Amino acid sequence: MSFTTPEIAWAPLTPLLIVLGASAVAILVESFVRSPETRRRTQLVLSLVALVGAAGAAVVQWATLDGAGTVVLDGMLTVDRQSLAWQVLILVFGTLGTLLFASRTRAGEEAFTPLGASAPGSSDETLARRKGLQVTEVFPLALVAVGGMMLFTSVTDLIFLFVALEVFSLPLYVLVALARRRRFLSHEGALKYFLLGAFSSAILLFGAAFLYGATGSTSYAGVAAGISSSTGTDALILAGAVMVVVGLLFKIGAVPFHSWTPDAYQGAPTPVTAFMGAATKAAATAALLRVMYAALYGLNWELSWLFWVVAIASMLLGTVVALVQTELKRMLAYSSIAHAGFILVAFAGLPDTALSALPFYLASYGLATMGAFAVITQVRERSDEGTVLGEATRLGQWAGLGKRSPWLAGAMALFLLSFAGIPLTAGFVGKFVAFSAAISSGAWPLVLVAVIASAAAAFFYVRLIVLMFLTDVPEGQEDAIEIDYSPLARTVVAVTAVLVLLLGIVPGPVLSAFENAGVLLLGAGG
Amino acid sequence: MLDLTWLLIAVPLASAAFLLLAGKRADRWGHWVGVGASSAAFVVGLVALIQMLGLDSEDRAHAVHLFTWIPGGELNLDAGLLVDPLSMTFVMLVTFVGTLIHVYSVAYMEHDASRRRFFAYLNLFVAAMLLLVLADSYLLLFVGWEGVGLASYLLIGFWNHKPEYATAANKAFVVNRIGDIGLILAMGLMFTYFGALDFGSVFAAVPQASTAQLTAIGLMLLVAACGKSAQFPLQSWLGDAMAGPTPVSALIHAATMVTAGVYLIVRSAPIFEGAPAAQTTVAAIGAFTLILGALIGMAKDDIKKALAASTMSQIGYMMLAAGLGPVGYAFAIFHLVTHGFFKAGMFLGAGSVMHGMNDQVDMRRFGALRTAMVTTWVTFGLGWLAILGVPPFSGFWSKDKIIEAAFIGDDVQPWILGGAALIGAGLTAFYMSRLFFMTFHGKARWTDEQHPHESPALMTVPMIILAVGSAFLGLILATGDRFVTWLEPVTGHAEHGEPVLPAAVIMVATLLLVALGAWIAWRKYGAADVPETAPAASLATIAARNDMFQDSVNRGVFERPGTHLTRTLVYADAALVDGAVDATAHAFARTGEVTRKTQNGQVRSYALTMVVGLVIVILVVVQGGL
Amino acid sequence: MDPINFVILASILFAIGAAAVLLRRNAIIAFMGVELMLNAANLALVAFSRMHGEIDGQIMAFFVLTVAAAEVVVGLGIIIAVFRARQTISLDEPAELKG
Amino acid sequence: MFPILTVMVALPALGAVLLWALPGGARARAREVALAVTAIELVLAVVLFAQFDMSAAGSFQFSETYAWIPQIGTSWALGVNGIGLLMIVLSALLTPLAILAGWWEDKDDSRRTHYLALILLSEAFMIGIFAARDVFLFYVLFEAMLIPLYFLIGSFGGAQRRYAAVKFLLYSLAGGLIMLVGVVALYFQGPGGDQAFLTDNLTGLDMSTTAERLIFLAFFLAFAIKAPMVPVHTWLPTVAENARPGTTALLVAVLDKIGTFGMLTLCVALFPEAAHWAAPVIILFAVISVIYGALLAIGQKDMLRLVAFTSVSHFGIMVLGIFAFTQTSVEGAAFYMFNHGLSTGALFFVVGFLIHRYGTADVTQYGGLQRVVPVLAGTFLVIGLSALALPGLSPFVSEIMVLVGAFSAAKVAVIVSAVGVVLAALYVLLTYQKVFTGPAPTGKRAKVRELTRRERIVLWPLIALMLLLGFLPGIAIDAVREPAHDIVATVSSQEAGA
Repeated sequence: MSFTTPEIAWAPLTPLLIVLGASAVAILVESFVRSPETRRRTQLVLSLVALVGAAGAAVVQWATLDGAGTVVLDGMLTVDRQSLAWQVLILVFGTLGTLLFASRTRAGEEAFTPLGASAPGSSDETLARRKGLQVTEVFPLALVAVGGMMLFTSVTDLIFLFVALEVFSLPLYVLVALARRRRFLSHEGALKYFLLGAFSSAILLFGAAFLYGATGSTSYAGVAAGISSSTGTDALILAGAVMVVVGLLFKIGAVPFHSWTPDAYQGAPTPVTAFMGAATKAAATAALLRVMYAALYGLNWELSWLFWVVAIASMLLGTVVALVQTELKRMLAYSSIAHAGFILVAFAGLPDTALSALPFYLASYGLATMGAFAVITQVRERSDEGTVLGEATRLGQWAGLGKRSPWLAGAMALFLLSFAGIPLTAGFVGKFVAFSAAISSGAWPLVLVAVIASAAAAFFYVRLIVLMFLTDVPEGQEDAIEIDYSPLARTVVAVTAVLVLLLGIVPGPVLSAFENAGVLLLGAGG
Repeated sequence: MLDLTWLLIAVPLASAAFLLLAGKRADRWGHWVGVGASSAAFVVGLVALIQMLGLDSEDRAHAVHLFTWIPGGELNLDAGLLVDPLSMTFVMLVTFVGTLIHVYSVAYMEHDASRRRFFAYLNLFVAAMLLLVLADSYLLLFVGWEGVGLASYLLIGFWNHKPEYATAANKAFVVNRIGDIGLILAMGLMFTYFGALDFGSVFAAVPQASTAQLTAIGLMLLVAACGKSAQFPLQSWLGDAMAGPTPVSALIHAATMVTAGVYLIVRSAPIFEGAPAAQTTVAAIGAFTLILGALIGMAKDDIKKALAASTMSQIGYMMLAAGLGPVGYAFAIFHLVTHGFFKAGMFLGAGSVMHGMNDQVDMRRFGALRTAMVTTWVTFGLGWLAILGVPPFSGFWSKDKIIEAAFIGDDVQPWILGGAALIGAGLTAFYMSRLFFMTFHGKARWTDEQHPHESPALMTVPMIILAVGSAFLGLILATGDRFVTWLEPVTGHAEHGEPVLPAAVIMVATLLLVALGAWIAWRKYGAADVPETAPAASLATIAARNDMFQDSVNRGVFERPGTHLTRTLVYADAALVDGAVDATAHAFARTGEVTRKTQNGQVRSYALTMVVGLVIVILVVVQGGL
Repeated sequence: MDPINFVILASILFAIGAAAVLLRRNAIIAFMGVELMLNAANLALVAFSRMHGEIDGQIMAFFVLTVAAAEVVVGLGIIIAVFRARQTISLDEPAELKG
Repeated sequence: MFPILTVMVALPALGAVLLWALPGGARARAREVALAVTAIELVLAVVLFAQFDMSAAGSFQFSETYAWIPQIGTSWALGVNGIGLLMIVLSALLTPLAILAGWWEDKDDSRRTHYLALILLSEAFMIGIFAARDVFLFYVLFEAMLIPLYFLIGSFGGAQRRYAAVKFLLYSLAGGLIMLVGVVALYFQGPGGDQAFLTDNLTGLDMSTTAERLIFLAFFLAFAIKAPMVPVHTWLPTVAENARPGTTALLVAVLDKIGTFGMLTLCVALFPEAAHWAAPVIILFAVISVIYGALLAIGQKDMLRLVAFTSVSHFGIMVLGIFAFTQTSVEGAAFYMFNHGLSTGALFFVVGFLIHRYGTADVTQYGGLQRVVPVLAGTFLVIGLSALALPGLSPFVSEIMVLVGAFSAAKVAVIVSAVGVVLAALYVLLTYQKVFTGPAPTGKRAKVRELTRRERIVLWPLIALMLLLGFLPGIAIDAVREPAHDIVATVSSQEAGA
């Protein structure tokens, strides 16, 4: 048995390597830099440099891409414009998320507990805070998650898919548990997220095993070949395909695999919610796209009803339950479930156009999500004694925000309008291209359901706008809310707001970029 | 001057606009501007008339092009005037009687703070009425038609601080609008069948049209005419319209506007010629209304309402005549003109009485006024003789001809129409005599505060002029069939059929009936004492006093169901239509409330959801795939 | 022995693991159910590897083992944190996030 | 060529930005600024009208086309035919009047500035919509306009204004989003490419019957909601009742015309077969709207709701005219769109003035005002008479054109609609009676202010214009004749083909 050194094309992996390498460095930093303040600054700078550098590298890759793309690591990874587009997107979300992680500036006002392992209110924690300990492991964790997600968008092998999934999920589970305030909720969210996440990973893995068993290959190309060559339809293939898809639908947050979403969104520290909401959905969509187009395209007919049913269920459930929410983060979580439905609308029928429509949709959705949660980090409650507490996430607390802080409220309104898909925001163009994709494959009834859901969904987005702009601050509650002013978070709000507007008014360049990305190297169909 | 006939409309219109916009500073002299405008119109009309008389009869129709009105692709319509003997007749009637009434009003409205506005409305009316009769197309006619309706509305409601007067004004407008539907639909039919709305094109296209088409148009025109001319079943507004100041009643609701329906029918003669059924309906409506009006007139104690009922009845005569075809057109218009004089005169007389009696209108509180107001008595008396049809006064010449014409025809029709006209003459004699005797003869039944006195010259002079007209106009115009010949270019030459009874018999019978009616009235109301309050009466009298329960019928058939319908709809709109919207919203919310229960916080049930979902999906996919 | 039996066994194990997650209130046991599911997948991979007569599946099993180990670390960490805060590891207890 | 339409869209938008940018102190002058901007806009509109070549009113003039998002086939394409021209003139005319009408509405400078900026923004959107020659652009503006309107309704007005705003928004969005499905579907029927959404490229498409009908319905529903037709009208009374009269005036007089405008220029022009197919049912609903709206108007106590319902009735007439597809009825409908703007705009303004005096829209609280404020009474009456289409005023010409013109195509519909003529008299005159007739008010209510000069400047030009167009309607009909002809020709070619 001879051993051949695998040929690895390193260059296309540069962005990925930068991020993963930086995460390794960050762990070292975590171990060896003693001063909390220095450590925090170092971590932040390192993360930003890595993420921005990786994004730059990805753009360079894009520009210098040889033909349609490169297959790396013996078919495990494929770097083409599609994956680069997603990687850039995830890097953008990562960068913005990192800024949010670092945003709390007032001493002791960070979102994360300094000592994740300690019990809330315990003497350990009090001590840690008195010592000025600051949590800095969130930065390496985030870097690992970003790396995992980037990997996730590019993998073309089922086992690697599982590995990438775990690589980005595990840090997220930890991040969710790290909220400084409302630790119980944070723990609870993390526990649920973790348990269900692991559960769904197992399902995905088992499905992968079935596909391997039925086709004798774990690479997408091999699976696709196996599917097309199998005479009749193999139950093993079908069961395996469904399980893989279900594992990914879990990450997208589609009904009935959505249950973790509201709890994790609400429990997690808001910066984590922002990052997770935007990036996970994008990564999972990218992975689902590639699995469907590169591996399971032959099962299009068999699986399309699944997308129809799940899409409709997600849109309706997400919308109607969001209607009755009074907790802001939870409302946005249900809104994200509805958006998962919209994503699947574009999927149904697997039209070519979905390959360029979905990156745009996720870009618009992700930016608005980042922005909205960034705004939430800035609105804090205040106790009767005047101490600033956690974020004010009860809807009623936002009454009159337009008067307290017109710009912040205006930005929030913009994000909400984008969610609702009102023209001149990115969300509208996103909906337009997604619906176009669906209609091009004949799924117009699905689109009809989608627009009805959108119209109903507008109600709860608008309700918040009503509260912010058309309702006065309740009598005697003038001091109950503190508007935080964190330059980093404000930067995130400003950048996302501008991008949401730009993508809504002049989406041309981005659209055409994604149009270029709409071709898969090694696509099984289309 | 014929080309300047647009001045007839423009001058009063400008005056109306001026008076409305001038404001308080014109209060002192504004009414003279109104009188001046009306007189100016009369002068223009008179000059035009003289000029027209100088022309050969076939050249007397003169078209005046004003401007391009509607330049639609298919509906192309110019605003233009048609000056011919028919319209000229109306011009003279309207401007002459109108001017007299303007003058009368100067005194009558002297103490009203809003006299300027009153004259503005009167001018507006004159302009609109002249537009109505001069228009050369149905659409332009409609402008005048609605214009007079508006003026009528404004003037009936002139004292609208009394709520019932405001209601009367509304009623007049709304009932007229019901008639307007007829005119609108008639225009729709004409445009559909003929592609035009101007008289020239429509009449030119008539020969090619089917009888059914013409009948439809004719009936729709009749609906319009019924509304404006207070013919059955749209007569209910006229009595209430007496809420307006008396000069208004004289001008609009006796002499001119209410006769516009007759004008419309006569003007549309070519259409009716092709639609015998429509024509018969016109006549039947006329006959019915003339009896109905007479019966109502017999029971009324309010002098103005009795006169209004009489107007209705007299217009019934005109309608009847107009429905007889070419035979009757000229007589219809003839009677219209004479009626314009004597009825206006009587209304002015009534106004004079009210003026002297502190606005009392109940005839049971009058009596023996002949001594207190001699001029009024004499002038009113001449009008009375005229309407009775006593030779040689005006009414005799016109009404007798109509009765005679009504007896022309085949089958039972002449007997019914003629009989109605004949009986109507008797009834007219009774109720008009009753009115006359109750007011001017018998014992004085005045209350203590009333000191009847004659009206000032500004009021009596117009009354005298109209009385002279009432006395002699018929004779003048009837001599040598002058009026019939004058109208012949418009109405066409009519071959006189023979009445089913000899003309002499008809005339004698008429006169006998008239004498009988007057005699009964004298016995009951002249010679005998008239109770000061209305005595209990038979059912028939009660019905007549209540306008044959027309208001009750309207209320029962339209108003109440309408109110209920409106209320129901308002409720339904809120509860059902809007309710459905709210219900949808609530349904969404309730679904949300129910659905959120599935998110129960228990991680194991979440996992169960996933597993169940997964199993179902696998089963379906695998089953479907195999 | 026919490798397909191993696949059937793997499926049974997978189902048992899933049942453990669904039925057991103890977080650690539920978590062990998940691990059992992963190992069921491993068994399937190895069995299929054997069926196809190549070693890809077996290599993958190693990957899975590694990942599972990492998962255990994270999972236990979270469970311990919950325990410290609440003094219980019942899955039914933390149920404040709902609706 | 000077891009006058783009300038006309941009000017009010920039005006709005300018207002928002005004520092606190300068906000006291916000009204003057807004008025100046809209006055310039009006001048531009007059220039537009003067420069418009009436002999070619059927074709788009002042056309501008710039690439916007070529990736999805849409361009910034503006241009007006006769109908669009009239609508733009109407928008430019009513906006400054609305500003004048609400001159004293706000005590607070900052609030007022917001209000005016939103008004200006709405104007920009309206003009953009009426000038859009690209379906996507039309749609984007159509939907985006909801936002300033939403704030106009929700921030400024009566007690239930928030409810009204949300209702308005959800109604409009529901229609708009279904239209979006139609827009997307239309794209796939069209030629595609960089200018896929240009109306020129979408006219006369060879679509399958089913596709055409479905897309038509998607478009129509949105427009039916906008031009409130029964049974999707209930947002309008709520909004009218709660929004400011000035806002409602703009909303009903101009913005709702987008509904009928869209029916004319998109529904019928792009989907003639489907329009022809749907016409009987649409006419049925139009007639129901005419009668239903009028009956409900009669039953209202709140004058603003009343006027709203009269509009439902009037929109029914317009829709009847459009879908009767005769030259005269379509001309009449298009002309009516303009006239109804003048008439209803004036009606809302004058009702607003009454409310300003009495503090209530409840008609039963009024009475006998004619004795106190005769000029106001007279002005109200004339405006009311325009609403019942009295001859001499321009709404009459258009209404009669619709009724007479539609008769050949839809006899029963016209006959039933004619009943609306009577009902119109009832709702107008009963209102006049309740407010102005009867015994003169006493006490505090006797001291009602007569129509002020500013109020006359708002109302009288509208009356003058209605009178002018009542006698010389050709000024406007010239603009709509050719477009109407094209529309009728397109549809009747379908009829011939069918």
